[in-house]
Amino acid sequence: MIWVIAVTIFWIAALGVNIRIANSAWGNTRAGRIFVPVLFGLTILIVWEGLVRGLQIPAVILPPPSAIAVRFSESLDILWMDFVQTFLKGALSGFAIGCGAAFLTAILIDRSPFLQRGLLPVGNFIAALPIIGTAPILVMWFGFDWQSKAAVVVAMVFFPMLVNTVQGLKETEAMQRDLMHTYAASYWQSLFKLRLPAAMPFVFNGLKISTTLALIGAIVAEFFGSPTRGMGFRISIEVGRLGLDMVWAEITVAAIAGTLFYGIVTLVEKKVTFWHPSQRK
Amino acid sequence: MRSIIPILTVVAAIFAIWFVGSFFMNKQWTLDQAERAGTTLSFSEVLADTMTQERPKLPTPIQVFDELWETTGAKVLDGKAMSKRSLIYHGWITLSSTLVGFVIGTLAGILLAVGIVHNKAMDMSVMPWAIASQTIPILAIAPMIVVVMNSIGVQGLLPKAIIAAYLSFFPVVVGMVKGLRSPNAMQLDLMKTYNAGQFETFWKLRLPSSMPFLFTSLKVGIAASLVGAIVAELSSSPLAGFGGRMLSGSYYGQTIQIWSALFAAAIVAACLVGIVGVIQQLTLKKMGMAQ
Amino acid sequence: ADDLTLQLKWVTQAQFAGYYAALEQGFYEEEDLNVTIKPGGPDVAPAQVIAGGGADVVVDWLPSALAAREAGLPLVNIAQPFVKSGMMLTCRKDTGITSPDDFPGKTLGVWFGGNEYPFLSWMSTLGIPTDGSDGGVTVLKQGFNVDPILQGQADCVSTMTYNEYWQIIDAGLTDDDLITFKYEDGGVATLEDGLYVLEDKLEDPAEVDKLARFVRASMKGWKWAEENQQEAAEIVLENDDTGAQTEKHQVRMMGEIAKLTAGSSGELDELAFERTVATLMAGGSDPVITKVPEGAYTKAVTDIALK
Amino acid sequence: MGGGVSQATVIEAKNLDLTFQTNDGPVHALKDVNLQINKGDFVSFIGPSGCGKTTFLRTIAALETPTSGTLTVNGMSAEEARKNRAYGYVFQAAGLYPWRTIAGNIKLPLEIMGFDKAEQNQRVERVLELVDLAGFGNKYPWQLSGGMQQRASIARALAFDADILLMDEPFGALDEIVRDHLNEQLLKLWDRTNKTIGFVTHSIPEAVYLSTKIVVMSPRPGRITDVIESTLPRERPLEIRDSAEFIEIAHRVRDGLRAGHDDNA
Amino acid sequence: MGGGVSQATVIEAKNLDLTFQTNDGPVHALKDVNLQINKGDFVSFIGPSGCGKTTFLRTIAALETPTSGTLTVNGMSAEEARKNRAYGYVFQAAGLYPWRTIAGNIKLPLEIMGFDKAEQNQRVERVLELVDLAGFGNKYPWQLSGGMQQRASIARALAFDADILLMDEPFGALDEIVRDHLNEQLLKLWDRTNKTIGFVTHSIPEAVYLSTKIVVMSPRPGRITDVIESTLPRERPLEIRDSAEFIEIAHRVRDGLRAGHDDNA
Ligand SMILES: Nc1ncnc2c1ncn2[C@@H]1O[C@H](COP(=O)(O)OP(=O)(O)OP(=O)(O)O)[C@@H](O)[C@H]1O
Ligand SMILES: Nc1ncnc2c1ncn2[C@@H]1O[C@H](COP(=O)(O)OP(=O)(O)OP(=O)(O)O)[C@@H](O)[C@H]1O
Ligand SMILES: Cc1ncc(C[n+]2csc(CCO)c2C)c(N)n1
Ligand SMILES: [Mg+2]
Ligand SMILES: [Mg+2]
Repeated sequence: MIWVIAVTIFWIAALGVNIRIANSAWGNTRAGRIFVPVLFGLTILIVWEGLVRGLQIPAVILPPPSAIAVRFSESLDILWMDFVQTFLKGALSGFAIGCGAAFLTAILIDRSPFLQRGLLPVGNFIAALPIIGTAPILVMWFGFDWQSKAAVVVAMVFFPMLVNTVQGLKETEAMQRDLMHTYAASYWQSLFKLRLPAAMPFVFNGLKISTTLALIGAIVAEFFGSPTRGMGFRISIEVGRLGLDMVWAEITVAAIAGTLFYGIVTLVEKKVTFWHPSQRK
Repeated sequence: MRSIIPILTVVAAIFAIWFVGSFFMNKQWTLDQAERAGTTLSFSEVLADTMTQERPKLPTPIQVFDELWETTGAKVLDGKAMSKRSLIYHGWITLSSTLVGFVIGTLAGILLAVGIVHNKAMDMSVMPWAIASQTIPILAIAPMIVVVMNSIGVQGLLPKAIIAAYLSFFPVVVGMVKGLRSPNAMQLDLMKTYNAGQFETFWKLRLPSSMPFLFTSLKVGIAASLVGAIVAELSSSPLAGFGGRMLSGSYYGQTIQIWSALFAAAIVAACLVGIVGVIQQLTLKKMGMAQ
Repeated sequence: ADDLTLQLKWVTQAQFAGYYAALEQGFYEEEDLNVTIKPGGPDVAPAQVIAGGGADVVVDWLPSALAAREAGLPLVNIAQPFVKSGMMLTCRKDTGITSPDDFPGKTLGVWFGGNEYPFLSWMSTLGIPTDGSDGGVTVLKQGFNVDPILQGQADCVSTMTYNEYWQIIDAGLTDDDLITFKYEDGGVATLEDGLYVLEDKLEDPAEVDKLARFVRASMKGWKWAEENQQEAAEIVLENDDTGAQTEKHQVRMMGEIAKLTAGSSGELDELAFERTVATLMAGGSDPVITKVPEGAYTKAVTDIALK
Repeated sequence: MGGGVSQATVIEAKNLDLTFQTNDGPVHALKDVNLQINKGDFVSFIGPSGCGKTTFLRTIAALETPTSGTLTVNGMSAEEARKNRAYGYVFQAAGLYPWRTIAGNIKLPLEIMGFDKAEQNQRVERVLELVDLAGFGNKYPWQLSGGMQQRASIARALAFDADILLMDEPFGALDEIVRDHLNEQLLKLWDRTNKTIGFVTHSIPEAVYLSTKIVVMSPRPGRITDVIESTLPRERPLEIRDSAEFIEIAHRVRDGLRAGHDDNA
Repeated sequence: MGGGVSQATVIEAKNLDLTFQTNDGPVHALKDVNLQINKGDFVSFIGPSGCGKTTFLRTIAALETPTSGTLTVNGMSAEEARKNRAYGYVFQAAGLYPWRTIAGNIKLPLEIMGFDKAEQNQRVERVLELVDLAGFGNKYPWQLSGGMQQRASIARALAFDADILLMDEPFGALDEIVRDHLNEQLLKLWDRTNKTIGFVTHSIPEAVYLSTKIVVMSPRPGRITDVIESTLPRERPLEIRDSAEFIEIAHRVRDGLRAGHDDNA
C-alpha cells in the first residue's frame, strides 16, 4: 500500500514538473523538447516498478523494469544476434524491397488511370489481408530463414507505400502542371522536375507507416517458424518458459529500434521536404 | 462506377496469375506423389490434380471460393448459420470484438488528440511514446494483456477489444491531432476577434475542420482494429473467430481453410471501410464539405 | 457445487478427451464439482494463465512446468494421467536417414518452449552438435504444423504419435515413406500432459479435497474414454469451438492417446520424474533447469483420490 | 473637418513599436506609431507591401501585442476592447468556414455572442441585403464567386453591429465595377450608423474616395509618414472622383507614397 | 495605328467557341470570339470576373481546347505553337515551385529547353535584374512577399525569351507604386524587343496605359463586346495618364465595361 501511495504521489509530482517545464520558456529549447518526453517515460517506468512491487504482481506476469534492465544487460550478445537476424536481415531488406518496388510500381501505373482505378481498390483489399494469415503461408513458401520474414514485410509495406506514392504523384496543382505544359516539357521532365518533388511529402508518409509495419511484420513472422535466433523466436520460446524478463528485453529492443528507425526516416523527410508548409516554422 | 471495368480487369489478371501460380506451386507435390506410386502422369492429369489437391501449397481461387460458400451461404441455406463450422459464426465473433475495440480506440484516440492539441505538456510527452507503443509487437504482449485482464476478472470480449483498440487508437490520434490543428491562423484569429473561448473554438472551428482527417483515420483505424481482434484471438480461449480459423487451419495444414478465412477477413475489412466511407460521404455532404 | 477451472495446453482435441468425457458424462457433477474447461492454443501459456488466476488446474508438460518453477512460479504436479510420451521425430526415408547416426548434416524441425530440451539432451548423448558447427544438425523452430517436411524444408520434424504424424499421412505420404524415432526409445522421453496447481493451494485441506475429487473424476473420464473411443471423439468434436476438427482424425487420435494413458492410475511415477529431470539438466549449454527441483510434485492429492 | 458627428477619441496609439522575432532575425514591423482616431472617422491605411498596415490593424484588434508604447481602444486596452467585442474585423481573404452556409457563417459570431435564434435570422437577412447577397444564404462558400465570398465576409463582420469596423483590403479581389458599387454601399452604411472605420487598401482612388483621414505608411521599419485629412464632404457621389479637389488629394497621397517608396525596390 | 513595327498577324481567332461541361450543366465560357493580334501588339483584356479572360488566354496557350472555331498562333495551330515553345505564360498566381530557390525556379524552363549551364546562370542574372530581384536568387519562394513572388514568376516567363508573352493579371498582388514601376519596365521591354503581349487586367488605367489594343469582354456567355484601338503614342511616360486623351480612352473602356456589367450583380 505504501508503494502505491508513494507511486501516486511521485506520478503527480512528475506530471507537475512536466507541465511546468513544457509551459516555461525552457519547453521551447532543444533540451526541453528532449527532457519532457524522457521524464514522461521515466515516470511510467518508475510507476510500473512501484506497482509491480507494491501489488506484488508475480514476475511471470509482469516483471519490474529493473529486472528487465538486468536481463537486458546480461543478454546483450543474444539480443544483438536476434536484432541482426530480425531487424537487419528481415525487416530492413523487406522494407527496402517492398518500398522500392511499390515506388516503381506507382510510377509505372501512374501513367495509366485505368490501372490505377483497378489496382488501387484491389490493392487496398489485399493490404487488408491480416498478417496472421499471410505469415504462415509465406513461411511455407519462402522457408524458415530471413527471406520469408522479408517477404512478409514486403507484403505488409507494399500497398501502403503504393497508395501514398500514387496519391503523391497526383498532388501537383493544376497551375504547376499547366506551367510544365507551357514549356512543352516531356513526360520524364515533368516527372523529375515537378511530380516527384511534389510527391515527396506523401512518399515519406508511406515510408513512415512502413517503418513500424516492417518491424512488427518481421517479428510476427518468426512465430510461424524460424531458425533458432531472432526477436520473434526468442519472444515465443521465452513466453513458453515464462522468461518474461527476456521477453520484455526483446520488446525493449523492438521499441528502441522501431523508434530510431522512425526517427531517422523523419529526419530524412525534414531534409528532403524542407519546403513543405508542415516542415516550416 | 467507371472503376468497375478496371477493377474487374485487374481481378481477372490476378486470378489468372493465381491459377498459374497454383499450378506451378502444387505441381511438385503431384509429381512426387506419382513418383512414389511409380506412375507417370500426362500434363492434363497433372493440371487436374494441381487444381484439386486437398492440402495444396497454393489453393486455386475456385477452391477458396468453394470453401467460402460452403462455410457461409450453404450454411445459411441449411439453417446452420451460427454453427461452429460456419464462417458467419466466426466472423461475428471477430466482428464484435473489432467493433467494440474500434469504439474504445477511437474514443481514446480522440480524447488523447484533444489533450495533445490543448495541452503543451501532453503534446511534448505523449507523441514520442505513442509512436514507440506501435513498434511493440502486439502478438508478444497480447497473451499478457489477456492474462492480466483475466486476473482482474475481465474475460471474454473485452480483452480482445482492448487489443483491437490498441492498434486502432494510433491512426486516430495522428489524424485527429493533424485535423484539430488544421484551422489556419486566420480562422483562429477570427474566433479571437469574437472573443470566443477554447470550448467554442473547439466546437465551432477545430472539430468541424478536423472531420475529413477524422474519417481518413477512422478508415485506417477500423482495418487496424480488425487485425488487432484477429491477433487477440490467438491468445484467447476458446480459439474461435477468423484468427482461430486461420490458426487451426495452419495447425492442421488446411491451406484452403486459411485462405478462405483470410479472404473472409479481408472482405469484412473492405465492408467496414466501405461503411465508414459511406458515413463520411453523408456527413461531409451534410456539412457541405463534399462538393 | 465447487467451481474449478481447467486450462488445457492445446486446442480442443482427443488429447484431452478424458476431461471432456468426465464433464459430459457427469463424473464431475457426481463429485459435486462445477468444472469449466478452457481450451489452449499456441499463444496461450498455461503457466501464465494460472499465475494470473485464470485457472485452478492446468494441463502442462513437465519440462515447461519445471522451467516455470525456476522462473518463480511454484507449479506442482498433482497427477499424471499420461504414462508414456507420444513425442517423436519423423523423417522422410528418401533423405537417406535410417538411424540417428545419419542426422549430421540434416535439418530438423523442433518444437521450442520447453520441448527443445529433451531434443538437445538427446543430441548431446548422441554427440551431435546443434549450434550449427560442422558435423552437426541444423535446427529449425517448427511452427504449428508439419509443412516443413511436406515442403522439403526440413528432413525431419517433431510429431506426436497421435496427431502430427497422421497429418503427414493425411497429406499423402505413406507409412513406407517415413521413418520415426520415438523419444522414449532415445531414453529422453519427458512426462507429458500432467495436472498442475500452484503450491499454496495445497496448504488448504479443503482445496486438496476438491482437487482429489477432480482427479478422481478426471481419471474416471479417462478410463471411460479409453473404453468408448468413438463416443469420446464425438464429445470432443462437440466441444471444438473452431469447427476445424474432423471426426476421422479425432477417432484415430483417441486410439493413439489411449495407448499413452493405458494403465495409468493418475499417480506420478517417481522414476519417470527423475529421468525427466536428469534429461532436462543435461540439455546442452543452456539447460532449462539448473538445480534439482524440490517439491515439484506431490502425492497428497492422488493419495486421497485413489484411496 | 469632414463634418464628423462626434469627436470622442476611439483609438489612440502612442509611440507604438512592434518587432517580430523570426529565424532571420528581428523584423521591425511598426516603429514609433502615433495616431488618434475619433468616433465616426473613416481612416484608410495605404502604403507599399510589407509596410505594416495589416500589423497595425491587427494590433488595434489585439491580435498582435505591441513591443512597446500604449494603445487604447474605447478608453481601455486593446485586449479589453477585444474581450468586449468592440469591433468587427474583415480579413484580407474571405476566410469563410466551408462547412457552414453563407447564413451559417454570418450567424457564427451571433451564436458565440449569444443572440437568440429569431434575432440571428433577422440580422442575417438584413446584412445579406446590405451586401447584395439576399437569397444566397443557403449556399455554401465554394458555390459563390470570390467576390461574393468577400462580400459575405463583410456581412459577417457587420452582423453584430460593433461600433468599430476594421477592414483589411476587403475589396482587393473585386473588379472595378463591383468595387465601385460596394464603396458606395460602405459609405452609405458609415454615414447612416456613424461607425468608426479602419480600412486598409492599395488603391489610391479608393482611399481618397472613402476616407476622412488617409494614413500613409512606409516600410523598414514600418512607420507613418503622412496623415492626410480629407477636405471632401461627407456626402460623396461617385462623380466626385473627377473633381479637382479629389485629384489634388490623390496627388498628395501618391507623392507621400512615392517618398516612402524610394528605398523599396 | 500605334506605330507597330511590323504588321504580321501573330494570333488569329475565328468564331471561337468554348463550353465547359460541369456538374451544373454546360458553362458557355467563350462565344463567337473573333480577334486578330499582330506582331508587336500589346493587347489588354478587361472585363468583369468570370467573363472568360483567363479562358481565352489559356486557349491561345493551348491549355484549353476550343469547342469550335479556329485559332492560329504564328500561322500554326495553338498546340503546335505550344510544342514550339512560342510563348511565355504568367499565371494569375505566382505558382513557384516551393522546393526550388527563386533562381532554380527561373532556371526550370531553361533546363527543360536544354540551355547550357553558363547560359542559364547568365539569363537568371539578367531577368532577376529586370524585375528588381537581384540578390534574391538563393531565397526560397516562401521567404519572399507575395509581390516579390509574382515578380519572380514574371522573370521566369521572360527567361527563355519567347516572342509572345501571355500574362494573366500579373500585377494583381502588387501595390500601386510597384505596379507603376513594373508597368514602365514592361513597356520598355516591349518597346525594345518588339514582343507580342497578351495581358489580362482588372484595372482600367493599367489597360489604357499599357495597350495598343484593349479588348473589353462581357460574361454569360463570355464574348468580346468592344475592341478599342489606343491612340496613345508608343512612348508613354507615366504622366501620360493625366492627359485628356488618356482619360477619354479610359472613359470609353469604363462605359464598355459598365454596359456588359448590367446583368452582373
Ligand atoms: N507573424 C509574423 N512574423 C514575422 N514577421 C511578420 C509577421 N507578420 C508580418 N511580418 C512582417 O512584418 C512586416 C509587415 O507586415 P504586414 O503584413 O503588416 O504588411 P502589410 O502592410 O499588410 O503588407 P501587404 O500590403 O502585403 O498586406 C513584413 O515585413 C512582414 O514580413
Ligand atoms: N475548368 C473549368 N471548368 C468549368 N468551368 C470553368 C472552368 N474554367 C473556367 N470556368 C468558367 O468559365 C467562365 C470564365 O472563367 P475565366 O476564368 O476565364 O474568367 P475570368 O474572366 O478570367 O475571371 P477572373 O477575372 O475572375 O479571373 C467562368 O464562369 C468560370 O466559372
Ligand atoms: C508453440 C508450440 N508449438 C508446438 C508445441 C508442441 N506441442 C505440445 S502439445 C501439442 C499438441 C499435440 O497435438 C504440441 C504440438 C508446443 N508445446 N508449443
Ligand atoms: Mg496586409
Ligand atoms: Mg482569370
